[in-house]
Amino acid sequence: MISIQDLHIRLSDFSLGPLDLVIPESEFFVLMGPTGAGKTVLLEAIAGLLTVTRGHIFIHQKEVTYLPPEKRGIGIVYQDQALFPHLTVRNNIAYGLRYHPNRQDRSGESMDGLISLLNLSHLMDRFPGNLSGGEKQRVALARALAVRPGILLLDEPLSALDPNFKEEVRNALQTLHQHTQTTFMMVTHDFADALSLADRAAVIHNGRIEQVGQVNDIFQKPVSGFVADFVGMKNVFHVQRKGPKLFVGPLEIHLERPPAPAKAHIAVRPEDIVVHTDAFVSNSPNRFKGHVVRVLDQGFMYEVQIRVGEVNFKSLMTKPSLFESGIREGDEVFISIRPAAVHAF
Amino acid sequence: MISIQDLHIRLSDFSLGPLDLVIPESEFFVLMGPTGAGKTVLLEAIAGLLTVTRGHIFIHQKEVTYLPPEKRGIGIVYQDQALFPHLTVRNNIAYGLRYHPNRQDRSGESMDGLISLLNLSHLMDRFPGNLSGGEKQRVALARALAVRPGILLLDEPLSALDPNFKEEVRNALQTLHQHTQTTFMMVTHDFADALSLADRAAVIHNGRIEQVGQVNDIFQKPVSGFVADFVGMKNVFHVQRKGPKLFVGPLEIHLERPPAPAKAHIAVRPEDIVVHTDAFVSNSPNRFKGHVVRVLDQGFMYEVQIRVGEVNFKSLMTKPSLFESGIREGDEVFISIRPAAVHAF
Amino acid sequence: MISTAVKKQGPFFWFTVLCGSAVLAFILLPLTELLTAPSVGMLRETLEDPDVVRSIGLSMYTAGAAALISFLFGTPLAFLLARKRFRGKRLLESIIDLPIVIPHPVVGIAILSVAGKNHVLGQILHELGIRIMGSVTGIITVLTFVGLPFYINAVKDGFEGISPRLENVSRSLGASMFGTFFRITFPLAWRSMVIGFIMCSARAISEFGAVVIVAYHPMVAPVMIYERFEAYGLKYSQPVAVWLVLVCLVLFFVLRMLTLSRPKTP
Amino acid sequence: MISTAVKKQGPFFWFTVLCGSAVLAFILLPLTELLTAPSVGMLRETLEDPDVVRSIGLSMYTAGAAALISFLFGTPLAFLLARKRFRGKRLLESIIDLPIVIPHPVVGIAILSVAGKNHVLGQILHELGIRIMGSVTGIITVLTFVGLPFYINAVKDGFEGISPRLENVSRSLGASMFGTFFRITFPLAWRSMVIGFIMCSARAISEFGAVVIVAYHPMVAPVMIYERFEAYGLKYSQPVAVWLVLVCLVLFFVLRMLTLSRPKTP
Repeated sequence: MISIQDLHIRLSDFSLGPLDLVIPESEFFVLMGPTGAGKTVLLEAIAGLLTVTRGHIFIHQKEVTYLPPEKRGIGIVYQDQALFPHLTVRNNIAYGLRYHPNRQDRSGESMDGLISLLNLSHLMDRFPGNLSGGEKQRVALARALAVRPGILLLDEPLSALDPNFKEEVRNALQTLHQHTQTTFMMVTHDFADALSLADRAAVIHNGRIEQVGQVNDIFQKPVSGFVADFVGMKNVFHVQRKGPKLFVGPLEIHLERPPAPAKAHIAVRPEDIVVHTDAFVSNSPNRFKGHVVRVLDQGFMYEVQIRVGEVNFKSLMTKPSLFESGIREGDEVFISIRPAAVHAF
Repeated sequence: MISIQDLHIRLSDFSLGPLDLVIPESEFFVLMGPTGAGKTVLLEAIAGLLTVTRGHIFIHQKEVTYLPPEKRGIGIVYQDQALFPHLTVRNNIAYGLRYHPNRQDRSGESMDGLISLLNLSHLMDRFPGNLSGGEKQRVALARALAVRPGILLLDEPLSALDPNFKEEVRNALQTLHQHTQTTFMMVTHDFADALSLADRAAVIHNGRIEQVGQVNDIFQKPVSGFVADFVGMKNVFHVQRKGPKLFVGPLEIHLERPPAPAKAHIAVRPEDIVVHTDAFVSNSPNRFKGHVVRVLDQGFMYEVQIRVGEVNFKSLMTKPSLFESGIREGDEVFISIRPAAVHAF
Repeated sequence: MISTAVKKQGPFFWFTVLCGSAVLAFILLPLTELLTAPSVGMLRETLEDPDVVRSIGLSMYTAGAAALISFLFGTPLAFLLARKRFRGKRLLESIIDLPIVIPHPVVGIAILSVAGKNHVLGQILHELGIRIMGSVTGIITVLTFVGLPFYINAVKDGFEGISPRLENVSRSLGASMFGTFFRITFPLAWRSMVIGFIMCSARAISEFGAVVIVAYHPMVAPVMIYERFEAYGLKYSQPVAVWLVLVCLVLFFVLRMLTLSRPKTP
Repeated sequence: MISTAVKKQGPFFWFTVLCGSAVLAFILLPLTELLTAPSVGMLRETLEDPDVVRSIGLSMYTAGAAALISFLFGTPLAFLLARKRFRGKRLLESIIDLPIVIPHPVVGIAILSVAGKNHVLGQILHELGIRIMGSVTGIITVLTFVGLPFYINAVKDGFEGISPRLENVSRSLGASMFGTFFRITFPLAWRSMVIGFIMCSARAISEFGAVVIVAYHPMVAPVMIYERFEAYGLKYSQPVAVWLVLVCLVLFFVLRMLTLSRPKTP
């Protein structure tokens, strides 16, 4: 169990906190957030690699805030694996055992178990330089878990891997979490990883937690404009109420069900905003005429920004469909939004 | 006019050619291709900055293959602008004038015209360090065009710019091409730029030209698997004919119209492959049952790979729609492809 | 609460601090002792000795001349090394670094070996009336030999920091390579040339072993310090040493300032 | 057709090649002349002179000792500089570089200034029976002073090339910072330590001006070369110089090989 109370960390160019967080025993917890949000800082503070300015960190009810890293019993796995290049796989994995003599007898067993669980037995005498990305990451996992840490911290363990290795390591993580009592805390920016691995998650932004809860809830029911934006709802608007009606600027927006009075924002995913060139082919109550102010290349897709009066909408179109529709910047277009696609918060 | 005949360039780690290409007077020509295809090598060879191993380069019917760059009358604009940091904007733009004394009298005029065309008059006494990316690129264009070159080479002039500056520079390029007699040859990897600016284009791959022609033709009628893939058709298959029927492996594929007998490949865009979870909701003649072998995160989208027997299809799904459908790796799914979405070549 | 923020550093940290302090003391103690040993009166008096002023002047002049020669011949070579790839480049770079590792008196002996009358080059020099042994020419030759690698390496780094694209654009606008070098490369690299010039001068001004072989007279400052030490003892060599160290320290701090404030070329 | 492939290089290129050739000749001519001047017989004869062998041995011993001291005290300091950010770090780095710019005889004089009997430190050393003037201890002190910056800078670069994440992981697995240093950092940085050791030795072995002030006797090789030159002339100093240069060149080429084959730590 990890319990963080009123944590503050001040670095020369970044400050984190106040931050409170409780992660129960044996959970698989995911920390999401944009680059520079403080995800790695939080992880390194828990591991004891950074100086805490204020606040408390408890591991299994024991305060560890000012303990050196080697006394905390917390494993850490980095994105770049950080394998010891001068040691064989076997010696990498066994590295920590001499510091845990009371676990030595059991560890022999546990190490064999880990090695077969992670399918590493054929690699034991190789050096890290000759391993694939996925193999390296599996060795890093085995090394961290060989000393049976109470907590395992994972700093984007999947993001530097090639797609095929990514799958391999994701499966390994799933298996390991099922077979150990260790609490996993993983940093990621990939929704697919969070959805497939985690029980609960937190979204962190500017050193503070924006939302914490079940992964699905964060994805479907963002509590703030930032989280809505972070999970891909690019159209977030403040709404005015006039009686039962909702307005974004001068535009009346229809929802499937009227939202609770406390909700002052709506969000729409860009792929739910349909752009037409000719006329009103849609029968949605949310139909507006505007013009294209920008077409942004986003690799596989184009983001098309449409200005309707004072309101900017962002729509997502595939390259071929943009090309076939012939839409260019400056064109007059029509957009429609299904009421069911409008989320209030 | 640029005419390239049987061009070969051998560098220590790359070789280009044989390559033949003719670009008529005053055209706006675009060179597309993946990283490492040889786009910049070709540009630098035309400019005289690289040694040609074999072949000929003609500018306006005059052979320039072994002329030093300063004798070719070819302007070059780089992605990073390469402005002279120790000179003001004015001196950057006027840099080349002393080497073109016969154009000096007219150039005074022409420079003023360029400066007002590119809206640079308020920046003339600033140093490049204080300019925005878009301003820098406009200065680089003015500097290159001030000496009235016959040819202007542009090496990805838009790709390092922020989206808002990109638009500004794209507009400037359009205006400049209309107002000068100069032939523009631009390297880009952005289809939107190619479509909005160019008359004709070439796709280059491994130092050779794969396809050259009208931009629209390249996009809609790729002549090779590589080009099909490059313009976003991720499903390219060799087809077998059995009488009038077409087969990809064991799967019969229906097209809207039967293709010419010479065409041995078909291509389908990933967004045209629709994935269903439940059953055959589509009435397309191309309906197959398979299972998901991989889900790859691609930023805004997921690429879902579906294996049907021995055949792998790639479909593109938005993150929310993937999430809502609950599709995961290993699931059994159904795919359908409209006959109109199948291109033969 | 804030006081606990200073996390206790481990014993390893304090061990490194201890070693660091020892090194610091080892370097600073002799230097501060040297600088504080002579009285202000002695320092002033020393400056009134025309021999001292002449020797420090000669040191600065010969070191400057060595740096100037390095600038003239080393700049084009540094540009070649920064811009071209060719076979044997690493060997060439090794040869340029050779003077750094040759023991100092050996440098002097090696230079005298080619300047002697039983060597072709020595005969040519003799006929031209150029004397190496015991002449200012000889001092400058020796100082150039030891200082050249410092100039070339510094300026090569400077050229490598300038994008060749700037030169490409300049040539596409009609400038020849000479024109491009003087209008673009040189104005952007002058800072690294100044750095190289100072490094070369500093190395040259501190040289003793090579100079003393080639020319005991005319006397450069290090030779004079040595002579005073041999003839009159420590106390009489110190004031001259202080003045020479001050010259070197000024060079050194100008160099540090130039190095640290160095902007990146875009 | 292929012959035209060699594009004609412009005049600027040939100008840089010309300057480069001049520099190359300037460095190589004296050295080759030195190495080829003495006959093989003279070289063999010189090696049979016990004084020569003793002086070269002393040079290697004292330079090695200076490098060893630099290793012991410099390694922890280099680690501190590579891993910690603190106020005054740049000043500290400047102080470490100071010995490079101090004129060589001045280094000797500065060290004698603190070792003299009218300085507290000198009195302490005297009571401990440690003599600097004219002793091997003094030679080693002086050589450490001039060689230390080279060791520290090389090893600092080496430590900076090792990811601190490796040390973080080691500590998270239960190793103290001492244990981490000896099991992880040291095995990965040994190559840069060898490079630093060689650079420090090479600098120390070539020192003359500082040594000759502190200890004319016992005689290190550069002092012996100087003495032979002064007493018997160029011809008799050359064979000793050749042997010393050969020692330095071996060090230099080992260093080059280590530097060029240096692998990147992952």
